[in-house]
Amino acid sequence: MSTGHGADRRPGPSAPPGRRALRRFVRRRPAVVALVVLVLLAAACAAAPWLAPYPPNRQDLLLGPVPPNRSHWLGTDELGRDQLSRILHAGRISLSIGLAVGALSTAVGTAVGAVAGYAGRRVDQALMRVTDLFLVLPGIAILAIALERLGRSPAVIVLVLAGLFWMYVARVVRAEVLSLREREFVEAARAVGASGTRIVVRHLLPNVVGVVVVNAALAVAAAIIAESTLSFLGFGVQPPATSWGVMLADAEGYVATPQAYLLYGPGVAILLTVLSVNFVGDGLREVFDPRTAPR
Amino acid sequence: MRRWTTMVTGALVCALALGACSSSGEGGNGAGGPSGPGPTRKAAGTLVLGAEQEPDCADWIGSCAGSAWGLWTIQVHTIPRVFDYRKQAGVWTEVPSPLLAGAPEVSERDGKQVVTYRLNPAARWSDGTPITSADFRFTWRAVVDGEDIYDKTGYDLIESVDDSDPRTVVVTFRERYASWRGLFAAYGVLPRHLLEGKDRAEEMADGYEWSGGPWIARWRKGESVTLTPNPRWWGPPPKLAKVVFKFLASSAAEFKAFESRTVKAIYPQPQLEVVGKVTRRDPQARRFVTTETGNVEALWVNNDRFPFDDVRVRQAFAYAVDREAIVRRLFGRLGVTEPVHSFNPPIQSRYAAPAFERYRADPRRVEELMRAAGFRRDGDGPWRKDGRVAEVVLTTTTGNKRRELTLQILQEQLRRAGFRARIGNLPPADLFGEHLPNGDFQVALYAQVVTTLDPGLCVVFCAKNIPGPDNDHSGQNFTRTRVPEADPFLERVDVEADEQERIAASKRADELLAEAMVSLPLDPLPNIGLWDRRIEGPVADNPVLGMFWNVHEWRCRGGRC
Amino acid sequence: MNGPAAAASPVLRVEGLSVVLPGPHGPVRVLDGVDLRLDAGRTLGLVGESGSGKTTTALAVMGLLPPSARRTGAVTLGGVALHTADERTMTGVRGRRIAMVFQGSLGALNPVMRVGDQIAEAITVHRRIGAAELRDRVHELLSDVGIPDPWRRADQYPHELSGGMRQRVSIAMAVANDPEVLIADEATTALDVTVQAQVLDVLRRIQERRATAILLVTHDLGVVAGLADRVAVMYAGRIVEEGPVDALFARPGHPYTAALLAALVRLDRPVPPGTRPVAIPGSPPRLDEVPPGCAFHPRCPLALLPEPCGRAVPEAQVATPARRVACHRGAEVLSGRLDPLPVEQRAPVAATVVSTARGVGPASGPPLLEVEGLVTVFPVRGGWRRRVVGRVEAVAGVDLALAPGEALGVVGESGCGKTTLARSVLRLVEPTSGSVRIHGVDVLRAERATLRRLRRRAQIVFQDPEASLDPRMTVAAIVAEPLRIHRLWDADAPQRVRDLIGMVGLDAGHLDRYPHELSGGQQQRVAIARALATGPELLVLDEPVTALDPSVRAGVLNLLADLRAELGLGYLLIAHDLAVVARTCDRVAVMYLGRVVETGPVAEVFSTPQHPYTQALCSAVPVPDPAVERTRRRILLEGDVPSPLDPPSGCRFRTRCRRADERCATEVPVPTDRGGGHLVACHHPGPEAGWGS
Amino acid sequence: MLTFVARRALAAVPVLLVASFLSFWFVRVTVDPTAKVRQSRDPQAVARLRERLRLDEPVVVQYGVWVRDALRGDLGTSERTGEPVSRMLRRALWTTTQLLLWGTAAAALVAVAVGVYSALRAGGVADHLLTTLAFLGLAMPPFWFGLLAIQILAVDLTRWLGLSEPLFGFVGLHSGDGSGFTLDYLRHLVLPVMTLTVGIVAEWSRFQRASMVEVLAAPYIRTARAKGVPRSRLVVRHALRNALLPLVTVMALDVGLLFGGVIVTEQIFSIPGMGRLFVESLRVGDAPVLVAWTVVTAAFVIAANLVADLAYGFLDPRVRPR
Repeated sequence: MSTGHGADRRPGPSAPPGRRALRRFVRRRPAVVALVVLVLLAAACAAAPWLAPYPPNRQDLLLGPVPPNRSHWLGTDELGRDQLSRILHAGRISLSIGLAVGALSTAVGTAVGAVAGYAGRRVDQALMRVTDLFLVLPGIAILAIALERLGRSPAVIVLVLAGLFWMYVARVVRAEVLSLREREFVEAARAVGASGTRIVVRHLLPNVVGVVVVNAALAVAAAIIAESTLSFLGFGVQPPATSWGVMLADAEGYVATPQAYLLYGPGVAILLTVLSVNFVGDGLREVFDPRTAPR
Repeated sequence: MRRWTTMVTGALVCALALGACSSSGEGGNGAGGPSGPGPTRKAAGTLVLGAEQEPDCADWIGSCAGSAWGLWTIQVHTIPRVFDYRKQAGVWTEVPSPLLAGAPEVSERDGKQVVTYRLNPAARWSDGTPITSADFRFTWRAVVDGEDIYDKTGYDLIESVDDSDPRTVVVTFRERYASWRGLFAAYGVLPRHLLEGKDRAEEMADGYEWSGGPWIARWRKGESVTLTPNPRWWGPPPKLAKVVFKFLASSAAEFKAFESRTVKAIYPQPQLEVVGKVTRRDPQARRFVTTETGNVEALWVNNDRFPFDDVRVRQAFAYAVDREAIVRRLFGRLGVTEPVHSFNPPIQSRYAAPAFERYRADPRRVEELMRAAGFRRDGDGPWRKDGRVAEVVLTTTTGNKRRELTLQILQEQLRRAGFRARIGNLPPADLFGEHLPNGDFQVALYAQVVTTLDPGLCVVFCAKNIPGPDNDHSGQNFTRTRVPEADPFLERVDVEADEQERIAASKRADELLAEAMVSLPLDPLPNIGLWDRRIEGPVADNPVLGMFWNVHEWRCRGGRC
Repeated sequence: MNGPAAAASPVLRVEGLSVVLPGPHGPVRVLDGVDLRLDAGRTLGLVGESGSGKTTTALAVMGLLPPSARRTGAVTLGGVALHTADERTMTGVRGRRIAMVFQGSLGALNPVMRVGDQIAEAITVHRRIGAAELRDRVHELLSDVGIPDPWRRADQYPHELSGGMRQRVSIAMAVANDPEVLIADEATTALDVTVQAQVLDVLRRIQERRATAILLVTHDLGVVAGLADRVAVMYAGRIVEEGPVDALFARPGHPYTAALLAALVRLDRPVPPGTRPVAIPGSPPRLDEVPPGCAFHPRCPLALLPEPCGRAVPEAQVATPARRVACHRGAEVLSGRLDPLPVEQRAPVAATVVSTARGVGPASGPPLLEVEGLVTVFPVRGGWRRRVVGRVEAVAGVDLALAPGEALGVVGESGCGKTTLARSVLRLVEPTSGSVRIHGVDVLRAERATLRRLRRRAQIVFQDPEASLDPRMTVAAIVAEPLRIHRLWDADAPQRVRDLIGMVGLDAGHLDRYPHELSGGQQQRVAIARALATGPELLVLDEPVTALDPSVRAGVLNLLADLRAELGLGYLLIAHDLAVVARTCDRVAVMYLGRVVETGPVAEVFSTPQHPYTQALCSAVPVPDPAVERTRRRILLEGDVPSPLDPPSGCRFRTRCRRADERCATEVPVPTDRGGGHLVACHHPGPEAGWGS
Repeated sequence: MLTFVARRALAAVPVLLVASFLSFWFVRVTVDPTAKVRQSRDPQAVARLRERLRLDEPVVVQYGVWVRDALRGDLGTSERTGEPVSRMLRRALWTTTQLLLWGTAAAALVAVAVGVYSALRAGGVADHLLTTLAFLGLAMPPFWFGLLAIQILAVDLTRWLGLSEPLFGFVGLHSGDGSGFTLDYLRHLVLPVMTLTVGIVAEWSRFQRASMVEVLAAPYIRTARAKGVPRSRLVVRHALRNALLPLVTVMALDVGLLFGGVIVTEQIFSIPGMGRLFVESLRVGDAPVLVAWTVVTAAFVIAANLVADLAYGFLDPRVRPR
């Protein structure tokens, strides 16, 4: 055939989209730095039982609050508990809440969004009405009522936070699916005889992975902030468990006192985590954004 | 019997409103004599003060009775009462207020107790109408006939109030009543001519414009209460043109507001970080810290629930807790180092025996008592009996950081002593509205706040006051305390007129309650006041009427605040 | 510059223009030593495929390159050096002395400004003018570009205008200050042929009236033929050939130009049976991967390798006084010693995949596809509850028949319903009424299982190859998917996938690729392979080459022709480009507003169209012969296609038809046979006087 | 246009009904409306309340009664203060509306300015700096920001400058018992508005930047440049208006989120608005207020979305109703 093979423009082995995305992500310096910070932070918290210099709840009432020193790098609190150890342990809860909320809200949101986007008018309208409804309800208030009334366990926090975040993912995924659905490869699959399930699972979902991942990252960040805000309002996890938000809320009154050092640790931990997650999310967004994707 | 209820109600409302409950002390400094217009000086300057909470409403005998901040910001300044509270010879005592022309007389007529109040002829409402015995009578009927009255105790024992002489009030009781001093004091006297035939609760709930005190109060919901001098006030006129109480929503803001002098004085809850701030050096600030309060913060133990249904376990619990360490940690920097040892608060100290002094941390005693009670323990593990673990759920109100920290200390101390301790905090409404009345708790940490000098613990420790069908589930003995030996003494305190007998009965009751370790008193919850040094006048604590009760005698140096 | 010693003075002169843009892998030279010369009042056609650098050239002249671009070389406008001018000066020059019209997409006009204001702005930014005078001027300009009712139109927003209308507004804006030079960058690309003809006509009139010099940038050689005086052809950032339009069309000097010209179809002459378009192998290079030496050498049939074509960049050679060719063998070609057209080579199609090979051409017997009275109605939603507020009859009663092995083309302008027809036939959209039978099996009433079986026998290829391939699947997975869906995946299947890939002219090396790693032509071949996987008898081809570069189209069309011959496939080919249908199909159906107005053998319909619409359509297609194009009479249609929401009564074409009378308004014309299966649905059929050659 | 507004408003009614039912139901199952009364020593009080609220009947019936009363303007009586809930809400809503209006206005102004500036300097030092600030703003727990702002801008600044009154107020919206629109009021607005909007300023400025960058690359901008429109006019007349369109939608969606911020802000700054009303009511389990609060808030958010829809229609001729 005359026009046979086009010139092969890239002689190297071709990379699957995932690897390609990774390669492009790696080119974004701030995102990579943020990812490293995040991984280190998470690892430190995960390894808290081995890494922390003291048990997180060991009290030393005689010692009381002392500023950072050689044996307590971040000082101790009113009960003489080592701040560093507590921050590491609290991170386990904060990060778990963040990750769980991210995962849960993303899962629900993706499922709802994908179904709404693909199933068509009636289902779509019904699901979107529900989504709108959740968007209209005063989130933090519902959350506070729930925590106040259902108990303040991390599980309830996660459930309710996820219940308040999934709509954003659902909307984005729906919009993405709606636009993908109009793409001809979906029509091609239908023309070939593919079932609805196959189209959703094999064609639509793999293509919304990008926005889903980005939104999951943002949900994690938002959840950590929301958890700290709830703690400030007095709806944090129950002692002796603690989270960064609870620690920060506990230290709230120490601004401009000799114990102000109590504020820095958890505050910086939250700031650093959320900042990193946002940077990573931003990096991912640009990696997955079709507009910035060179052919 | 009645004061306690008032107090308990006060405690509830107070705790409900998030707070440690303080109520005030130290009339000290020989503040204001009873009456007589002094040399009139032109009132000048506006003083802005910080109020930590906003009262829910201003219906002082109804749904908002006992609201501490309501009392401190509005009630004391506008409602005439028969007694003021002063420290005399080191003891807090009632003294006749400017409403009276002299001390009331107690007598007996036909075997009935009669109290006669002679009114100050100058006493009048802000509209010029004199305050008369009819107002007393009206107040009595309002309490007794009212629908949503929180506490009718005492008033329901009054047989009649004779208002035939406008200047003389003759109150006749059906039976003997030792705590008569609280009548027309905590509730004060209401203006008949303004309220009769109207819905009192409705008229007063959102504030009122009349006054029988030195100030007229204007309440702007959510923002402030403004006091302006009552032109008809018959006592020494206020020295300030205006006093504003700003409502502060958070204690962090409260201190910053004082630090920046947005407000010139605060009366904060003794939170932990407060301690640090109070003890900081600020040359422009003056302060007091007093343990002579009407407060008792305690670990209230449910005597009905395993494992504390056994007196030995309760005692072991008391020996497991290092109260001194807790108090030192919490309040040490304020100079408070000793726990309280009675359920009678410091202002009623003459009725109190230091009965709980015996309970000092002692692992050996814990061991002995627990084993005696049939508990066993493997190494560092928890105590067990018949397969059941000695588990304790510690409860306090959510949102109070100091109490939450206290529970964390306790948790650690109990763990070491072999009790498995969990923290399960509850919103105030749930704790006081549901869990305590239903006995659905094990150990609760909260404060009882007393706003009278009369003792009386029967309401919270007498067996007959355990909530149940007999008292329409309205009893206040939440701890389900049953110490039959103590009940007669507790009851006697409520009715005994003879002071010495009363003191003896009260102390005996204390001993018996401590022996049974019905609950464990912890600390007196010190009262703290901070004010700018430019404020001149008798600024001090008053454990009954609060720090601001005599603000009409305050002024600012150079007229500028 | 080695240009000819022309008498006219150049109004715009571009010398040695190079542009370097930053790219992800380092700087990319997108323009390399471009020389151009535009004489006053004349038209220069700048022709090239996507990515050849023609638009960059236009932007570089205007000084509108992104700030990150580095530009070298000289641009002189009427004696003023633009390449050294600062932004302030350029702002004063742009729109006043040199103006530009862009591709007429909706986005080219500010969506939130009234068009009148946008035109007015073009004037007010350059001079002070009274309000009344300004208004008059705007209306005058709108009338000049042929917009009826300018007073009303000036107050409308861009989205309220049709594409042709918007392009006229753009032109009005550009000529508002009577510039010396007007650059028209793909100004007619997105438009239908009939509208394109109108807009080109406007440009022609403007030039006549104002003596504006026009730089006509386009990928379509046909457009250039009628309008340009000179033509420059670009390839990979360089000018490869330049010369007077007649000479260049008559005798191209560069193999690339020659191939482009050869790929064009002239509707005014019947396509000789058995001829194939000449296909250039491969596809245009990406600018960051331009081959060394002559950029065209990998695709060039004349390339001398390795020397000199693979090594040395050919200099522009002045062949005749007016012509330049940048080719190592240009002189040989121009002198006629060398034929620039490549020799046809064809690999045999692996026919083993489809078991039954059938004969070529229409066969007798039961029809493969029968469409009767097909109607597809779309609800139009609007209002706050997205309620149905109207209905569009996209397909309004269409009858078609297709014999096995036959190729039927459906042509028509955008919005005529041809794509809906294609999808309705395969029930990708749900038709409203009528019937579709494939081999006698009713598609529209088929159960799910029957439909699945039908989908093995009838397949579709879409317009946009990139969009029609799942970006997250490899080529192998894409081609294999139909086999998996239809449970045909067995031990032989991998081999079958390889065969299919070979059949469409790709090799096994492509199997592991992802779609984005392939060129457009390769992607479309993958899509064809997928369509062939289940061994269908009917292929619906929906604009199969529209999205491809002109030099790539021929290859795909040839492939389709070959496959039909080898496999005996029936084609239902949808196209707006009459040439594609003329090349590929046996019969053609012309659609207008959801109805078929004329159908018959391709040669007959295109050479002697009977329906006025078909005549206008054919007339609007530019003839790639400058001599003919300049002189021939065009049938220009008035106005735009009416809204399909509210189609005209009777004959739907009557509102634009010069033959229309009362009967046309009341009576729907019935197709009548004009002989030889040539059906025309018109009350006044017949050839147009003066049409044809 | 008027019918369009009316229709949109009408369309919001079912959403509001369902939202209010959900709120009602949620508060009913979580908050015991008799909690406070149960502390009273009057055993009949609980029974009376149960009867009045029809607590023994299905939630739907209770809701029906509530809606009926609500339509008459009776949202019940607060368990805490005994005041009519409608009066409390009106007072609080007015205060909060001030905060929200000022907050939205200030945030929009700052965000648009920052976003446009960043977009015009995309990739430059200033852009990077502003981006970093935006990220910090997004990562900052808002209460934390508010407390620091008070400490630094009110307390410390006052001391350093030796002022007798803080430069910026942080207790309520007026000092003393002042009122009205005064300089004092503005000084009190600064810090709460900053705290309330730190997150959305960051978010909106990022959004505005992205939208502006996209618009600047749009073909019609090139068209405008080609006709010689100077840069300043290009940015203001052509780019900005188009770039603002998507922001309007985002802003409307965020008003709902702002209500969360109001809770924190009002708590920190002792502002007697909806946020504090909520916190106080929740602490004592004041069910009537909580029910009405969630419903009113939902209505507010719906109204905000409606306004945004209308604004969008007004700004964008493409979706303008005819």
